[in-house]
Amino acid sequence: MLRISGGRVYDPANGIQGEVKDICIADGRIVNDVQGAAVRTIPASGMVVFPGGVDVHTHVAGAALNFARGMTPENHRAAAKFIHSPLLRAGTGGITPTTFATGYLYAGMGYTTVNEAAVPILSARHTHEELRDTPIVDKSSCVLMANNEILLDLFEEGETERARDVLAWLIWAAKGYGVKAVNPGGVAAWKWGKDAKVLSDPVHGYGKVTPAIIIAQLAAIVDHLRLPHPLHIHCNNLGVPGNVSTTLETMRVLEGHRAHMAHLQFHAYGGDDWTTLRSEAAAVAEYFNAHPNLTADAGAILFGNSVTITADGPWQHLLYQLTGRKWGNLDVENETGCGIVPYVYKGSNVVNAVQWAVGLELLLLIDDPWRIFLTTDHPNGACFWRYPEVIHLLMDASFRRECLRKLPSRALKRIVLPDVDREYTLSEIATITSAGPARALGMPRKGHLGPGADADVTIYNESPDRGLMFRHPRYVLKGGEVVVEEGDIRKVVDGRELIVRPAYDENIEEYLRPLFEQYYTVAFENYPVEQERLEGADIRELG
Amino acid sequence: MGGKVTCTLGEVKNRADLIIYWGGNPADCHPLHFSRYTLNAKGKHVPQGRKGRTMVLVDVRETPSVRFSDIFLQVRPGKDFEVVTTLRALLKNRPVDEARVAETGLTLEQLQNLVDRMKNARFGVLFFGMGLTMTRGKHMNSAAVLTLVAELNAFTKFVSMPMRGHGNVTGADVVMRWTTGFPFGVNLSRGYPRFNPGEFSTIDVLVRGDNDAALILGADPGATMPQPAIDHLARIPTIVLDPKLTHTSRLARVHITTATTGISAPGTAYRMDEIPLPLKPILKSPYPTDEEVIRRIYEKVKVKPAWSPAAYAKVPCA
Amino acid sequence: MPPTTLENATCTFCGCVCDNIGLEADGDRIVKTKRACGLGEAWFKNHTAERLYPDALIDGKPASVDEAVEAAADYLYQANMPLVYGLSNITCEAQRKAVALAELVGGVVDSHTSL
Amino acid sequence: MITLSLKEEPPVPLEAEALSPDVVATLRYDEICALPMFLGKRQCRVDDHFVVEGEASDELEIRGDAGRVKWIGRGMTRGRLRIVGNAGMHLGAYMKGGTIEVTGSAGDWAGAEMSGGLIRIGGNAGGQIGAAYRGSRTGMTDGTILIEGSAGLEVGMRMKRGTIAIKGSVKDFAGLEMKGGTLIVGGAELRTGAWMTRGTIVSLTRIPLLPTFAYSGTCNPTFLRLYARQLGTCGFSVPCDASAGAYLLYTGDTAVSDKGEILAWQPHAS
Repeated sequence: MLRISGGRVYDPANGIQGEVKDICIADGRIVNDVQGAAVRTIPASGMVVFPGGVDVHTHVAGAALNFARGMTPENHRAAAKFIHSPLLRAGTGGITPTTFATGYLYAGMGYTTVNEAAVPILSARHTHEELRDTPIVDKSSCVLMANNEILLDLFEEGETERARDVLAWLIWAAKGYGVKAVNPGGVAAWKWGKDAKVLSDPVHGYGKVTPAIIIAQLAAIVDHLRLPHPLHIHCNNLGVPGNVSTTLETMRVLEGHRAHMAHLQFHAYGGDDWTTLRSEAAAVAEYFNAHPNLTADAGAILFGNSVTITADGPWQHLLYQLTGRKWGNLDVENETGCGIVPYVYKGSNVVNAVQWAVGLELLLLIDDPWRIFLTTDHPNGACFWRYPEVIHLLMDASFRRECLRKLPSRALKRIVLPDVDREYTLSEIATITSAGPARALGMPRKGHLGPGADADVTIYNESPDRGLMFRHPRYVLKGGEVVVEEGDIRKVVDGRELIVRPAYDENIEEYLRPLFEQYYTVAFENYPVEQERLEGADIRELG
Repeated sequence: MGGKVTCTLGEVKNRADLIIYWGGNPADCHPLHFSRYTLNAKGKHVPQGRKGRTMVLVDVRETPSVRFSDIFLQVRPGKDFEVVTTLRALLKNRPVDEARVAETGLTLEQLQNLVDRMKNARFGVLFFGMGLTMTRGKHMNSAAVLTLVAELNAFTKFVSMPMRGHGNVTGADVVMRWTTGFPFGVNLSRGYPRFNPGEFSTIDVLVRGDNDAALILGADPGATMPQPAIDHLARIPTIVLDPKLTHTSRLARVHITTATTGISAPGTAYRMDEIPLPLKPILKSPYPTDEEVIRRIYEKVKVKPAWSPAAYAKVPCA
Repeated sequence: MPPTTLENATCTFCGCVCDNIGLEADGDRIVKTKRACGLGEAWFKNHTAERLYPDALIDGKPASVDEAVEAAADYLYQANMPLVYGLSNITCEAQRKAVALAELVGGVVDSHTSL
Repeated sequence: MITLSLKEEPPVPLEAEALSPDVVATLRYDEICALPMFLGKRQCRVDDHFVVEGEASDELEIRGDAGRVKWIGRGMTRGRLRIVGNAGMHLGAYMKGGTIEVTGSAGDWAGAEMSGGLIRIGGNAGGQIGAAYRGSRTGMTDGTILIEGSAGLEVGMRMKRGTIAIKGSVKDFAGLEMKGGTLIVGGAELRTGAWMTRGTIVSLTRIPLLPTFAYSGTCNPTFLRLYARQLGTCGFSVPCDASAGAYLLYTGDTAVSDKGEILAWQPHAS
């Protein structure tokens, strides 16, 4: 039992905004009170208490990220070293940290739950193996569906109901949590070297199915199945100048459904080409503010090295041709693909400067912190361990202005950031890093400090230097255990996986089996991830 | 700078109309590759199977795979790198020296024809085997085909894939990448992973005599490695875990018999395209699994005083 | 012992890792394979669950697994630069533990890939 | 001057990046003795393996067969490092300035990713001299490496500037993916200049070439005369007398570029 005593508590989900208040913990959960001699007290007066961070969109495990690790030995050489000790596993940090380092880095920053945002079903077993080796944090994952050819074929034939059962079966086969749509139809077209750029045009190889149909159908199915997390969508035309029209059109298609717009920064550009690219964050924010069915994460970029990893194959080929650097591409039969290109964002580059501003603009112009969350689409825009830099930029307008002064003047004409004075409050930071993403993910025990919540708590020394404050939490508790103290990992616990079992008609297997034998190269029985593999998983059954 | 453009085998089955095998003999070494994944498989977009595909075989000698191919290109031993580099130039319509091309055993015309086929394929795939990766040039031969294939994507859809041998060698790559960041040849002596093929690759380590103990798992270097490497294994304490008494077991100080992977030991193995598959044992072995024995050794070492200083001294360095 | 059967078994002999193999076992041997190639069939049939070898050997003499584990741990612990090599014909679960062990004994870990 | 005499050949590689003039320049005798090194996984002290003499000097001499001692002179910026005997891998890697002289041979990766300074090797050298480490985009970016004997694979891989001169012959892939600078070799095995985009490789004998190099005539370039004069002072002779012969010029690698040059000396028939 444990009492965090005298800290200033920010628990936006429970309407607590900086009150001095004790937080009590028993059996890994938050409780109203604890009594007796066995209670350890963490004196937190003068400190700031947050619910543990929740990352709604990150890439930390699985075939694509592991592919990237193998491609970039030079990055690991330059990365922070994680040295083996009796407590810790060895590893490397940097842009694509090893699994153990990933757990240590997230926990070290006060994050206790992460959502791996792109899992192909065929290699989901691999993702779970890596998540098992990612310590401390709890983990959920989103399953890639918007280019699944069995689903697309059903949409083509108008078989909505069957598609619903197939999708539900697939989520459980992958032991996933949510549904992810990446470049709907575009990756399927990429299998022929094509893309899907217009939402209303049929996808290459199909007669009727358009990206718009895929988006609408998936969103409807996710709502129908009452999945805790809405459709998680990476829009078509990621990163392309002028893509704002596609993004707004996608949002219109989603009217009447819940949806989470992933890494919105990469989808809020105006202009006709790279030389005229400009921010359209204001237009996106205006639409978004008026549509409460949507949530989003920022996908902010920071200057420096990154590796772009996305299921968006065609975009990655373009980026390879633009950069002339390494290119990895991995197409997954019938389901999805992924591309990998190392990239350096430079402050002196006008395009990168605009991208940097767009991420911040979205975070500042979207007025409801419960609907926009802090991410960098790790490792695409920047590494997750750089989140404190973004927090600093959000909380400190004068620091932002200082950074803006370093940008090329041509970039300043294409952004609105210089005119934005908003500064985030601590309560708003707690919302965009924890309470909001937990609510959007539909995780009732995460992102708050009310009784019954998992005792995932982060305690900061308050400092006017917000970057420093958020980089080095004083304590981090995971499930009631003190895992980080004074910047050092003190205890390593196993995080658990959160998975969802939607209801479906068991007979769907009889429909799938013959298709499977025709299109796939693994046995139908060997396709689903075995439940025994996920020891200690938290399975939510949906009726 | 190259990279790697690949896919899972089902993509090949469903789409490939041009299949190139380079430096390998799948008919003998991967007997079901043709029927399950490539040439003879009926795929979603290649419903006619074999008739819808063209197969090119590039190798230094005639093997039983030749009769499966439509086109056989016999390259002189050790000239693969020259051929692939020439193809890269031809792809971009750049000049090459015809006489030096002929030294590869193939004519400029043959190579131009191959480039044209590759460019005009709807979906092409290049599988490369040990005949490419273990002959003169080694990793650069692999780099050459990977780069050629990446560059082909400016013209059409093209992928490549190594024809990995040994059962779960792919799994070893995958596991090492997520645990250490590097696919093989990882040195952990300084407490964190370091990678440098040539320095930390086994043959080099053994031949130079750089290690002073060895634990051999699921391999028999005593049967396959160069003699100086084997001599070194015999000199130092070598420990072998294997379902059988191997050549290496005979020169080892310690041998522990283990259950056979996938037959009497459960777990996971990765296919050559990095798809993980479950291993379901049918027999009950009287021996413990490798996993269990390694765990027991780990636990024995773990209770000994840590050899590593709690924090490594920061070595002063310029 | 009655025969036992297994469908969709996975063959780890070569990199194809075919996972549609039918197996039939009688006692401690696999007696029948379905859909396996010649190499796969030989692989399955040649690996029995019979006790053909001693549990362990130390310096060529039969020993218990406990003794051999102890000896292995001592050698690896004492070494300045141990090498953990192979990893190809073992499960991923064993590979994960092998990497952890290599880390614990401060050595080099490598697979057939480096050949 | 500080001298370190190796007591005996270490049983496994000894990693010794502390052995550089920058580090020892300001250290007292006992501090030098206590500098950390790693024998495999075990941390040890300099005086576990070396007899130390002298202190506080940026002239450092290492005596004995240090062929198993790695990372000597890593990143050094100044001073003089002399090795009387052999040196192990990564000698002078990431070096920025100063001088390294080895009387014997050096292992692989000598001068890898160096950006300045001079390395002289009296015997043979291993592979990857002045090269980029795996995955890095650029090898040496400046400085000079002179080798009296022969060298191994991938010499000058991805080098961008600077000079490597090798009296003897090199193995395959000399100047692999070279981006600039000058590589002079006595001779070479296969695939010299593979995938080079810029830079100059000079061979003092005819060498086999990839099909992707185009013959562009003969020449006696002026810049070589400058090199010849400079290298002559170090005992390296580079022929440049038009009356004695000419260089055959090849450009490539056409698989990636036509801006790289290979010059192969051909004496006039006498």
